Amino acid sequence: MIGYALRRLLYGFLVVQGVLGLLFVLFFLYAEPMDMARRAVGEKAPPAVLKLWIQEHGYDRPWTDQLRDHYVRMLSFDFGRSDADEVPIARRLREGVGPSLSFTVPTFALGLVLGVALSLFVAYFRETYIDRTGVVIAVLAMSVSILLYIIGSQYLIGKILNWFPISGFDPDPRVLPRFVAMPILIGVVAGIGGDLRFYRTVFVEETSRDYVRTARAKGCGDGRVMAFHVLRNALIPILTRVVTAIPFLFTGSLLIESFFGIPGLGAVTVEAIQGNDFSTLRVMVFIGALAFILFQIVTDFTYTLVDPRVRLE
Amino acid sequence: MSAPLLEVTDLVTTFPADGSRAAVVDGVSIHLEAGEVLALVGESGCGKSMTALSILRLVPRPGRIESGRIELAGRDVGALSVNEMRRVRGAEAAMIFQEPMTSLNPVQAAGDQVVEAIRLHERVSAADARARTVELFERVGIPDPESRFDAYPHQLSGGIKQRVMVAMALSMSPKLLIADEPTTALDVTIQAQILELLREVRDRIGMGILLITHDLGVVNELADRITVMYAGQVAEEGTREDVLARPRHPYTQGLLASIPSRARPGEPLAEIAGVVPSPGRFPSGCRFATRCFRVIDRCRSEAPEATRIGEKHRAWCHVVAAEEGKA
Amino acid sequence: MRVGRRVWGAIALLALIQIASCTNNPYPDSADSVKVRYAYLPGPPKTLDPAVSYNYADHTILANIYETLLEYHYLQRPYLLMPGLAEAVPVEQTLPDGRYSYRFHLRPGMRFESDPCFARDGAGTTDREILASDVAFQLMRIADPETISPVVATFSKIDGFAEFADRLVALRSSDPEFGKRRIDRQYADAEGVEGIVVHGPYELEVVLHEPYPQLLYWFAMPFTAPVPWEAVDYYDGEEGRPFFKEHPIATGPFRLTRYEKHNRIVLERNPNWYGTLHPDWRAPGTVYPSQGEPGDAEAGLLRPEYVGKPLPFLERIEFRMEKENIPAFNKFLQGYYDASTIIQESFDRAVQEGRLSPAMKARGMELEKSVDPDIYYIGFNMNDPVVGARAGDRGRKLRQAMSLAVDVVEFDRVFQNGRGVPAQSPIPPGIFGYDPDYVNPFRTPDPDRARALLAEAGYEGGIDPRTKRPLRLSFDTPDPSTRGRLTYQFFVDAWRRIGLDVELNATNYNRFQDKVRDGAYQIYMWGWIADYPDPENFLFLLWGPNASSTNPGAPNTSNFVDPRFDALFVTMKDMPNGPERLAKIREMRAILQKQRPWIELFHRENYVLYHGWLQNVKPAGISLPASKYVDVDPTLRTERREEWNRPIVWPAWALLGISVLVTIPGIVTFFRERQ
Amino acid sequence: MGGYVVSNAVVALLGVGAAFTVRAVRRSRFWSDAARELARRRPLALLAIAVYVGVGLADSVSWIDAAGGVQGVEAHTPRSLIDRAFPAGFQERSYSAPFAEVEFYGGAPLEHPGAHWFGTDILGRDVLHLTLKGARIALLIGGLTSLIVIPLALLFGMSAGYLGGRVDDAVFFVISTLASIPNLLLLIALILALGRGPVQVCVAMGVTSWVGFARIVRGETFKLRELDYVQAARALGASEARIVLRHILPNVMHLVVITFVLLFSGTVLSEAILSFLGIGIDGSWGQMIDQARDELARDPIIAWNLAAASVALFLLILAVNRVGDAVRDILDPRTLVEDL
Repeated sequence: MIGYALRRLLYGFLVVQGVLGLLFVLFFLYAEPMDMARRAVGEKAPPAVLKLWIQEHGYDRPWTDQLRDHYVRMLSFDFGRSDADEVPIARRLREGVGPSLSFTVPTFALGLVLGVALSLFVAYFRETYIDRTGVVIAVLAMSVSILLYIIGSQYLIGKILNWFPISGFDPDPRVLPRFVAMPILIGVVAGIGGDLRFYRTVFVEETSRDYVRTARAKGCGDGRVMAFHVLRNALIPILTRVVTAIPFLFTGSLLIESFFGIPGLGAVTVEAIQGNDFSTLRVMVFIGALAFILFQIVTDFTYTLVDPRVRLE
Repeated sequence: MSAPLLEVTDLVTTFPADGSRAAVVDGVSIHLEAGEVLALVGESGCGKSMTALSILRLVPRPGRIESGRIELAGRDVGALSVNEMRRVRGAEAAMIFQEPMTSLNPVQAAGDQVVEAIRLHERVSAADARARTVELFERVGIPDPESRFDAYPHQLSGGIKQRVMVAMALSMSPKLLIADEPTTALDVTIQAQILELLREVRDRIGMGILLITHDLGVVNELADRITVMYAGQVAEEGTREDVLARPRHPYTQGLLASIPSRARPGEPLAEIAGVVPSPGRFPSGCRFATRCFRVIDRCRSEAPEATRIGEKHRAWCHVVAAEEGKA
Repeated sequence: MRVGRRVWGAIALLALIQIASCTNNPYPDSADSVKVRYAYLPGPPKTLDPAVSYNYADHTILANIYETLLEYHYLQRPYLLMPGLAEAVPVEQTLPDGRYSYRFHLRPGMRFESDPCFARDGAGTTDREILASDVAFQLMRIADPETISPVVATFSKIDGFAEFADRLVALRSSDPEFGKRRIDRQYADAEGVEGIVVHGPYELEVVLHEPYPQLLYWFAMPFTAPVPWEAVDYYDGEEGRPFFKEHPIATGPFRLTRYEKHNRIVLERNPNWYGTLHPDWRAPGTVYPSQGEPGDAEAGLLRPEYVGKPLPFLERIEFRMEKENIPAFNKFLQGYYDASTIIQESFDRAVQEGRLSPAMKARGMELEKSVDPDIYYIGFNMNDPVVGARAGDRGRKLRQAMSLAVDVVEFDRVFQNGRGVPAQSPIPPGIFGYDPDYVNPFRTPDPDRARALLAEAGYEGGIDPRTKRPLRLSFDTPDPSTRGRLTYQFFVDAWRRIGLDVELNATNYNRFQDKVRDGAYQIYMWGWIADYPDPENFLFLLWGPNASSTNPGAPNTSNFVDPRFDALFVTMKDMPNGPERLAKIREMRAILQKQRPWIELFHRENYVLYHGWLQNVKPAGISLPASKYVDVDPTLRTERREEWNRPIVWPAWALLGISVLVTIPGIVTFFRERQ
Repeated sequence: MGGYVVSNAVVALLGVGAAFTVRAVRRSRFWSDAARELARRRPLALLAIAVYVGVGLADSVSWIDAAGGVQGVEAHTPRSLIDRAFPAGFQERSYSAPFAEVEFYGGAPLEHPGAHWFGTDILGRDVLHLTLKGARIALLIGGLTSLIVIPLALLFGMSAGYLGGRVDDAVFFVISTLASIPNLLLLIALILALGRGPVQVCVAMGVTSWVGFARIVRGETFKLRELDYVQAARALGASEARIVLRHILPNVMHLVVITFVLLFSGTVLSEAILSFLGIGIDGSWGQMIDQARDELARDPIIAWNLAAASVALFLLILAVNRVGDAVRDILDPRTLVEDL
């Protein structure tokens, strides 16, 4: 077991190297230091000032030095400061991760519980009205662009029903639910379609297995058969889908955060890309890659917990 | 004579087929006493498994029990509510299946699956349930039951798994045990041990066993009475000797003739021509008419009634009726 | 199905809690009695360092925190300078050696906001008096290359400004330790700037080697506000301390008390403001003006309960971030923002034929119109062989034809609902040199004359004789957003109608600037907002020496070089406003009219919609510490919010009805199918 | 200039390809049964897709002429069949409601009163015309992106799954690296490197989304390789390439079809978000939606722009998803559970 973990960690380390290298190439493929300086200092700054900025940030050094420095700093977790506004990136992440998690985690949890429960319900009633209607509603929910969900909900719930503020954010727990209610609703509705169809297929497959008949023959109620026996056997595909979504909880959602005014990390990557802010971008990508690798290993380990037949050789 | 352990009269179970519903089990009646083994015999697809499943109301969707009365120890199963039926399964009547490899929950320890069967019906502490399970494992002949308790299905052999199924079935000492092809998937040596186990269950515990099989060898070993089914209906029933020694229904005779051990060396194996008609497209009259070597006109137009041949021996065949002079 | 029931129960419970506590008021602790102003910003301020900040959004905050030596009169138009921290508006003196000097006298006894940076080396007090040396320090900060201030070029007109910067760089590079010493000592060791002389604690003299009367306007902008060296030195972002650019030290009516840059910024009344410390002075910037522009009285801007009263009226200003303008405008309509620039889409709901719509009037809203001192134009690259000067008369006629094809009134009607003044020349209304009666013949649309001119230029029906196909031109724009593309498509369609095939390539801002720098463009579109109210700040965009092809980054993007125009510009730029200066401007205008380097489009008209509970609102194009003049009636606001936010509930019942209809058959199947 | 010639050629190519596939399907019983079953289950969805494809193809065939009284630049620009279905100069001054006689703002009479079934947008362009032209872009985005993703994923996935060992590690390395780069960065970098046209955007979207499918193919190939019939083929001396092509590829085809459907709706939907970021494709429904989203804030609301584009997008995605569902049930044997 430990050998496997070490091998995967080493492997992950290699991938992170690859990611940082590819990121370096891609970024400097489309942005030159002059653009970055102009973005940071301001459009009207004279060329001399821009050159000074480039020197200070070391983007005038030969690319080999820059690449080495890029690797060293990232691997020593020295995130440094953003090119755009010199704010320490670690502080920006700390400030932004809370608001992002405040709506992505509930959306993820609610979406998971609702998705699994509804799929079990629909899979149990396979080929009946419940099944057919459930799948049609799922496909309907999937086919709508999230932009329309946002506009529609702000119009209907924010403006006509006036139940929740149209946008805004306040970390105070007494008030927070009011601000994150709509983003969560949208997140769940937009995601439930895809989840329902995926989980339903997995559960339908499992309900046809013989052990389900044994369980019912020994007196298990339908609820227990579905929620315990079938669900436990379907955990591997579910886990694969669920665990790969976890890293994205931290980066929040660009659209929801910009329309609902949530000061999370949703826009950080996009703003870094459009604002030619290389130092922030490489931190976001570095953390993203690390999370991706770690969670992949976590997924493998959860397989062993969930299914005795799986051994990590 | 007290009421029989199991009384099934005119059971009809249907499945959707090309638009309408076809009767996979079409008016089957059987009965079983405590301490007796009734073998339900027939080619695969004749509805014997569906009959068994109907008794425990386990017919998978989109199948449905259309009509007929099922009495288990004097209780009308059809009238039970969902919850009452749930309490009957495992406690009053239990069932074991053909494929031990897949019938156990792969992600649950073998012992836990039996403990669950106990705790579904009785409030008992985990420790007591565990002790009873280990004791059950011993009774069904599982070597080193303590360590086998925590083993997962994929770590056990086919034979052991079938014994776990039997242990699970016996956990609440039900009155009726339905064994659906219990030995088919096992190799011969293990088969004998499982049959021996079932014989013990009948003799020492006095349970009634409904044995579903297409293997006439197993029937010969264990069955007290035999009911032969064809295309969803009962063709002939009687004691083991009646049916094996003095078969009267052409289908039963054809069936017995095709047992390899009865073939004379050098000659081709006997077989019944044609194929079992699929549900929904049954011919009118006697369903065996298209393949029967003693078919007469009446067979093609009129469904045969039961003709009593012996005290427990009956056959549904116009030719037999004629022979018995009761045409 | 036990699982289903438990899950449904949990969800219903959660929904109930939300519904019960639901109100759509985004402000939890909106204590109704306190005079708070609620406003929003399109995004987080880039920087609050007065030496660096150069955009309108940041200035709405900065102008209230940093007091300047001079400031604009709140109501007078055209804009009038009046004394702020300085006792009087200086007059330009010519020194014996021919240099030009301005002397400022600060009012004694004014203090900075109290802040821990003052008490650092045990000085005991947590604030300090504002001295002339603080103004000098700020000017030197602009010169200091490390500040990277965007206005270095403007202030290089001060004697010794650039030399000071060179000395500083030399000292820093020669001795790495030098850079770590106290900032004011670094400036002192670099012997300061020759043209910035501090005569005693309250007197400052600024000496220039060339005439630049517009310098005074810069002393009404945060660039030149006094800044304590202690703060710049202490707030360096180390050991968890914020940067100076995130921790301003207030000299103005408000101070920054909460700075969550991406979510919420709060300004509160500054107890150390000179208007509060010395109400007896009744300095012009500390009391509500008693007279203004004709029409201000009728507009309710000179109400007796405010005229002459001490400022500021507000206790607190709350800024929120609103990236998207629809949610912002809707929250304004719900009463959760006191004022809103009308987003173009909701315009017709708010304004019809330039006046407030009855529905809005009934809600007690007010509309304040003002023309911004800006110009939006389509420019030709005069170096281009087809559209530029090198194409001689053919090029000029082509430019004139394209100018005649563009109907700005129609553009205004479609994209800005008639909100914007069609421009006849680069100079906007409210700036000296603007002539309301001047009608530029090439700016009144005339497609037929345009086609005629095209024929004269050799492009009969728009066909390029060389390729036998419509003349293909490229139109570069900086804004790739879908909204932007629509506006540019309008002009492309206009030129298509006279036969020209103009290809639109919208790229992001950087690519656009690279193209401008490399001269790889034919037609472009841009705008310019006035730094200060003077015609020079507009005509310099077409001044030959400013051509961007000769010196990169210079503002004359059209590379328009006309000797006659340049000569007129040089003489006009330093003349005082008078008939002579007007005559020179008219001559320059005639040249532009004929040569057509630009197609002048419009001067934006700024409509600010605000609620009845917000008093004394007068929008100003240029940055102005307006918040100290504004007042709020909190009780009226709370009433209105209640009234306007009563939920309309029928859609909820309709949705509930539909979902019940869908689930009933489900429930039936549920009971029928259970085994 | 050559753009429209290429587009005509592609349409011809597609025609030939379609004929060839129909013949191939008719020949193989498995695929013709599947096709007949699909037609039985989802007639409506298939019809909808056929309409979209028809409109898309019609919009791709264009040539230059002055027919229909077109003058000025119009006469020199290629116009497609769809363009020709609308009269020349079919443009108003600005907004007008569907079937309106007068302009939406100001009430001035329209040049073509009552002729605009879906109304006109801010520039007075006919919304029905724009929506129809959007079909071609949507099909292009979905189709072209999938054409890039599927071969790439098959190549990498199958080679990794089948050969295993170092190849598997190498492919897995590429997959993990690409997967952890934010695909928006890849997109913007590729678009800025390749330029902004629709084909470039599709290439960029394709390169960033083949990773998921490659992983599925790898898993499936890994499983197939162990199955008995593959061992048997190897035992009979079949060459590795032959095994992969004859035995593994056909068994992965059902995955290919299912993923094509999921990928199609995914990419078309994500284009709307790209338009929000300003790097979408001109004339796409995503762009129409992004342009129109401010119009909801007006009073009275201008909804026909948003409605037309979003309904068109919604119906296509719904049809594709419905067909996808049916295809998966028909082709994927595991879910075809018959129990008696």
